[in-house]
Amino acid sequence: MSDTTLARSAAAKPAFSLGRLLLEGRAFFALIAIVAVFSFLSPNYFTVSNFLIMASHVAIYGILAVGMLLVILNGGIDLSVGSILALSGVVAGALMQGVELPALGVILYPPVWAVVVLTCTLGALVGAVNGVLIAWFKVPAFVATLGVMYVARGVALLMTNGLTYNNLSGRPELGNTGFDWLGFNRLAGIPISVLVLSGIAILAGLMLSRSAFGRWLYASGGNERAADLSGVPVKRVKITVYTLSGILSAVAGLVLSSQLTSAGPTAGTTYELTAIAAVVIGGAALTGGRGTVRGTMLGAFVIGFLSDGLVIIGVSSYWQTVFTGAVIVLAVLMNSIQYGKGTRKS
Amino acid sequence: MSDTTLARSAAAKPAFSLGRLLLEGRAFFALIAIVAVFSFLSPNYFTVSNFLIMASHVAIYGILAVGMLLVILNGGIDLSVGSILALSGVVAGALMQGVELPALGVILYPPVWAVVVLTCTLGALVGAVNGVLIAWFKVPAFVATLGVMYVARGVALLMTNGLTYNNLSGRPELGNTGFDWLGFNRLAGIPISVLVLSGIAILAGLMLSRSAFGRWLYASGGNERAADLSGVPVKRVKITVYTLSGILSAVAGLVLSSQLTSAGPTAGTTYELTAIAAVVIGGAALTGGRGTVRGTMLGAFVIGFLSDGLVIIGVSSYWQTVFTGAVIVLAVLMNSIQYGKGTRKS
Amino acid sequence: MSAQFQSGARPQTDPRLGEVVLAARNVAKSYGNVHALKGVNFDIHRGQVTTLFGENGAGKSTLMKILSGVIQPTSGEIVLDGLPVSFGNSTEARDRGISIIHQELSLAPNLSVRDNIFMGREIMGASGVDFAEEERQCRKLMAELEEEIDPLTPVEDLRLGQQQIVEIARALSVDSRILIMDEPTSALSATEVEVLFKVIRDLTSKGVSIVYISHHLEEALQITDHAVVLRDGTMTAYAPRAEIDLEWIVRNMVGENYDLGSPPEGHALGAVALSVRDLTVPDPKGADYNVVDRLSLDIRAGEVVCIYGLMGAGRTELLETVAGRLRASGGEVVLEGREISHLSIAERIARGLALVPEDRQRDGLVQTMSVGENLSLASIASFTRGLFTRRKAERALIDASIREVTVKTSGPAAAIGSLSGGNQQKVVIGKMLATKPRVIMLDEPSRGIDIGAKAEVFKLLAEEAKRGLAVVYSTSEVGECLSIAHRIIVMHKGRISAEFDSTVSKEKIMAASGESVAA
Amino acid sequence: TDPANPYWFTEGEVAKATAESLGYTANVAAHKGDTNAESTLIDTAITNKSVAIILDPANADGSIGAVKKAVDAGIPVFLVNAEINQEGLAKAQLVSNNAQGAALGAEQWVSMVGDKGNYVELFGNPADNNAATRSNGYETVITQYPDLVKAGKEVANWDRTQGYQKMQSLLQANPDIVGVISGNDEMALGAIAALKEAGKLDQVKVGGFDGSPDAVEAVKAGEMQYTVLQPVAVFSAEAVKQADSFIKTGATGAATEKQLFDCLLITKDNVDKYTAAFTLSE
Ligand SMILES: Nc1ncnc2c1ncn2[C@@H]1O[C@H](COP(=O)(O)OP(=O)(O)OP(=O)(O)O)[C@@H](O)[C@H]1O
Ligand SMILES: Nc1ncnc2c1ncn2[C@@H]1O[C@H](COP(=O)(O)OP(=O)(O)OP(=O)(O)O)[C@@H](O)[C@H]1O
Ligand SMILES: [Mg+2]
Ligand SMILES: [Mg+2]
Repeated sequence: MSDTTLARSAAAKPAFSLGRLLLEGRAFFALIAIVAVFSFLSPNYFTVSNFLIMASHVAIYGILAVGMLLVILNGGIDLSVGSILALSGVVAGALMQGVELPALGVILYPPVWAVVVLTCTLGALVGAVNGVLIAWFKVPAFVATLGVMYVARGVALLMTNGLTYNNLSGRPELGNTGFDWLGFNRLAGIPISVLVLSGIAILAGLMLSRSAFGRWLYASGGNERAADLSGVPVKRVKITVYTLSGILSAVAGLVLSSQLTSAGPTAGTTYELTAIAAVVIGGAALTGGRGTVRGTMLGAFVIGFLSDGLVIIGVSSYWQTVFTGAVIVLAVLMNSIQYGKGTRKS
Repeated sequence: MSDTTLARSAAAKPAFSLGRLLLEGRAFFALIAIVAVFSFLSPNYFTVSNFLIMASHVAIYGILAVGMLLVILNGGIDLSVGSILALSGVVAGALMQGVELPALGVILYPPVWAVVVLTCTLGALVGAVNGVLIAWFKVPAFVATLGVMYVARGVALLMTNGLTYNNLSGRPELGNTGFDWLGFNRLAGIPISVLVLSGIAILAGLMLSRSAFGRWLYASGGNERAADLSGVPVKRVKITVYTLSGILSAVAGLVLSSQLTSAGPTAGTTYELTAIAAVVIGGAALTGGRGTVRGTMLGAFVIGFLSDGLVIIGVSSYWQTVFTGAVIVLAVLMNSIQYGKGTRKS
Repeated sequence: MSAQFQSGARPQTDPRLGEVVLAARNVAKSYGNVHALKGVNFDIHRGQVTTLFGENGAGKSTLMKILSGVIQPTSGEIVLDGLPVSFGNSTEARDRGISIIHQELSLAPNLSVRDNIFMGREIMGASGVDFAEEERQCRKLMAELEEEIDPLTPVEDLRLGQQQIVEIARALSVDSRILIMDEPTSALSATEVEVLFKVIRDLTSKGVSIVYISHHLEEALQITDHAVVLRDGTMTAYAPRAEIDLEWIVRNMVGENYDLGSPPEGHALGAVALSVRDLTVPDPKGADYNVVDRLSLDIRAGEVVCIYGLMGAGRTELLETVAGRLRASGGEVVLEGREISHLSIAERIARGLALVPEDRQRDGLVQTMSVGENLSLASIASFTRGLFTRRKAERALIDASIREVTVKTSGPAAAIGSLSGGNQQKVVIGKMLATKPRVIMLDEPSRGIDIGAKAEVFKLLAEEAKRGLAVVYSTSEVGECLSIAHRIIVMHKGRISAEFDSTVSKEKIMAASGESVAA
Repeated sequence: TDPANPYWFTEGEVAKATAESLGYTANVAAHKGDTNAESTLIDTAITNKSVAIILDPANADGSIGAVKKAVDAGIPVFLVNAEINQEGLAKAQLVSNNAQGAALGAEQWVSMVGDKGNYVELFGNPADNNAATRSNGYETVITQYPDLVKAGKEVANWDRTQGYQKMQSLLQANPDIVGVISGNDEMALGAIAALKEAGKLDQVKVGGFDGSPDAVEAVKAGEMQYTVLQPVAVFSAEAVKQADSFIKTGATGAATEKQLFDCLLITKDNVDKYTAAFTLSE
């Protein structure tokens, strides 16, 4: 008896980190391959400035993907992220234009920090609606978030009457400047959006690996009934992940509209697919319970570096579509071929 | 494990047919409600001609949704249906324009039946690629079909250079007329596309309820390992469902381009979401193993009748978006509220 | 003297028996028109082991779920320390010191052993979860259970028995006053059961009260202080340890005596039906040893062969390889004279080779399908004509199966999840028997089924053997080896370590398996 | 078309306002560039027994079927903004003269960028004829200056975010460009955001197309050099008037089916005359 398990556990220990690398290998190798190929094809690709620019593009998808990862770990899916992004951008835009209080006859210009807080609160609320529909009313996640996706988009359109808020820089005399800081500035040469992404990724990583909430999330994604019986507050976990996903979508919306210094109601269309793709390329299973922030980040970078690279080397846009699809499949395929049996579960 | 499914089954026996109605009830009642509301709001809604027109719109989504149902019953998902639809339309368009054989210096004008067969074969091939990636190479369905979605779309764009094939009616002197028959004609007053949908739905329904393949499909969607050990050829089933979904997407592509008498490479964008929504509203579980053709048809009609109704009563397009989302959630929500615990699984 | 009770009557409690800490009073539970419990009184005594016996579907698990707050009774009340209480969920019950080991495993397969044990009760340190402390406690628990399971192994990589150990360890890790064990040993071998019993004795001496459910009657008798028999949702008998024996339990449980049978006789064994030659199977998880090691075995038509072995002996891998689920790295499998190594599972089934898998939840049942659909799943071809299945033929096949393996169900349309554990097991057996196999392999077929059903299953197999069916079954209970098997094979580390005929003693079998003959 | 773009939004609003002032009930719906959605909308218009349809076709080829259907149902169709590749179906096709506008824009662009250097082009949705028409118009003018080299051309689907991201990548590949010419204003505004971010806005000149309010603001601010105003407000109102005239008299009052409306240039000099969305008061 003893020797059977011993052998296994003995082997398990040393191969631990290597095993993880291999599991996330597909995304990692795909990323290396992408960087190598494009660097070879274009002298402009392998430069610090390009990597920073690309990273700032990845930031948007990356932030969404972190939220999506939480939801997917929980065994759900969130189709509404793109819409929440747009809605948040639009609301931030509206707030920057000033809130008219007809009762008092004054126009309020909230300072930027207030705009950020309000917008994130909005994202959290919309996310919580998703969560409540799914956890309490047992609406399948796909349906609930699809519905909210339409509703949020519609509200964004209604709010702006289809138009785009253009001037988000604020005015010094109103004390609400600084909105473009998020998208434009750099700290130590690194775009703020990239720093925001890193911060979020690190926080999410810590949360998943170190906190009780992280354990609950993996547990309820792996076997909800078992988690429930063990006293994990599965409903609360569910509502929380959708809320977090909503907040992160709002953050992405703020970053995007700050980058563009404008906010339109159609921003972020189909970003949910990109975010999901990043999560899945990063090795997470759509059935829940499996996935890491590291993998998701790799997945987001694979997608972002690939699409930017194709633009830089000047591939025609149709071919870009074809290549994107092919690389997505290949990135995941590599894994299946190389580590065959190891991936049964995903 | 036992207590999850229980409450349902206890009731299942005596209330068998009633139980099924209730399970699909959400979609059914939603449909009734939609028809009632719009008939009340517009005198033009509740007319035979309008129902036929609306049904012919539903046909496209409905055909896709049947294919999607098969895939979802198998526990997968097919994001590539919209792209396959576009690719098939474009290929059909190209074939109708004539195939130049440079070697022989002649232009071949295949007759319409040959075009239909070739196009469906193409759909089947693309679908089979999905199936092989998923069944043999163990690429998660979401990733495989996402990749194929991009590739197929890209190929369609490349083939046409972004443009649209216009003249699909064929020319009598070339013997290839009749393409618009599918989309334009009526038999006994019923549009051909509706008949095609009915035919497909009935065949799929029979296949699911009466054939060995149907049983295999439900079994491998419910528990693949158990199905495998019971002698179900799970890989073959998987490849077959994706192939069928590909064929049905091609059929939808043919119907659509025949309705429009033109075929463009950007047709069918985001139709996959609509098809999935129809399936899920119809009571199927995204985890596989549960769902019926009847439910899916109801789901497709709910979506179609709703969106047409909103246009007919002249709701602004922003509100249309909001309503669509709200109704999708409500349709599913009704069920959860009324029949509470029964829906744990989905 | 044993006492017999009318339905709903209260057991007499002898003051000697110790104080009642938790009790059910007139508890009833209905699911629609299924009455799982019909007014049961049940007492748990401080520091003692109360064993609950009953056929499959008698309501044992239901009662335990009610006592531990997992489900709520339709009527009746629960009394804790003399005061009525009601638990909204299992966490509330756990907070009051009641914990339960579920019959069906409830572990998250994606998490490690450590994380599963502390699921929902994480130990918090200064910077988040204190993994080091959790791991330390986890190792201690494993040491207590004498298991070498690394706390960091994902649960999905563990064998079923090991998973059950984790489940036990989790319940032990909560310092509870009342511990309910619903068939904790169904996947354990004798050695591990011994260890568990040691732990239980230790706990009772500390004043912990135990409820124990098992279909291994002899085993349960070793540990019990009180026995309660449940039948069709009512309590039919109660007696303290001194007054019960095997015969008493069986009489009260099934109302008649039982016998696991003897090897079928009076028919000549036929030609070799299944022949395994030098079969070698590498470890499916990639370790560098062979789980089945150049094993050869012949089974003749009409013969019943039992494979005994400890957990990890490689029985499951052997049977799964023969069935076609796993790939062998060497050797051949010959079915009725034809080499079948290259065939798929489906083709092997069509040729008459069927496997009843070990883990019914994972490999046996399709949870989304009804009882009937599960029963007919493996033999669809037999009622398909042309393109379509024939309803009548299917219905006949299902009805026959339900009768043959005596599944207790409200009907073929019932959801599979509504059956009691043992009845689910019978469905899996019935499904494979319905394929009319020439050779049937059953991996631990008696797991979780009651003594009556076990006898019926063995009787059925014996009868089929008389008609020429070759039967191979594996078991971890020595007693079952000595029932209908003509031949007993003992496996150890992937090889056959001994072969006996049906006259061998239990001790010899256990010795050959590498098991200490302690009990 | 997509009402989330100010251009199409104005188109719909103006038509609606004109129709209502003429005493009709108007129903505005969007097909978002999807020919199937367009065909569905036509069907509902037929169901609603509309007296006339003003359509901005989704696709030069793809929309023919839909128009045919409406015409077969006896409803006159008036096309605005984009053409279909078949004459004799619609009662009128009122479009802005994209070729003229493109030439106008390109000339202005060259005069501001100078006659040598690298530049990039942002291209609209390839399924839309106007994308190609404008691009060809630019090409014709700019190729007359051999020292102006097109360093890149990217499809940004009329979209601001895509314009922004594509521009950033293009800047990486071609850090030395002097100008950007864009198929519409939204993409140009995205490009401007990217240039601002890179701190290159003062050395790179950007030209747009459409004359949207946002672009006009940008012209005012000196960030965009010019935009080509499409007289969308004019021709949508005109289309409704012709429809009205057709309903009442059986004739549109216009000489030909295809009617081209010339585009106007908005630069810093005349930007003050831009009084309402897409309207340049003379
Ligand atoms: N020689 C060996 N050394 C180490 N580990 C072994 C060895 N042989 C087998 N094992 C382990 O034991 C497992 C075999 O378990 P298996 O389930 O086949 O045994 P079994 O006899 O069917 O036991 P049971 O059914 O009672 O759990 C393998 O997965 C492997 O991890
Ligand atoms: N959720 C449920 N819905 C319907 N019937 C149920 C449900 N749970 C249990 N039952 C029924 O209640 C009865 C008692 O089941 P229970 O699981 O308590 O049996 P058990 O005594 O534990 O049997 P076993 O020994 O097989 O585990 C069975 O007839 C079962 O079918
Ligand atoms: Mg039980
Ligand atoms: Mg085993």
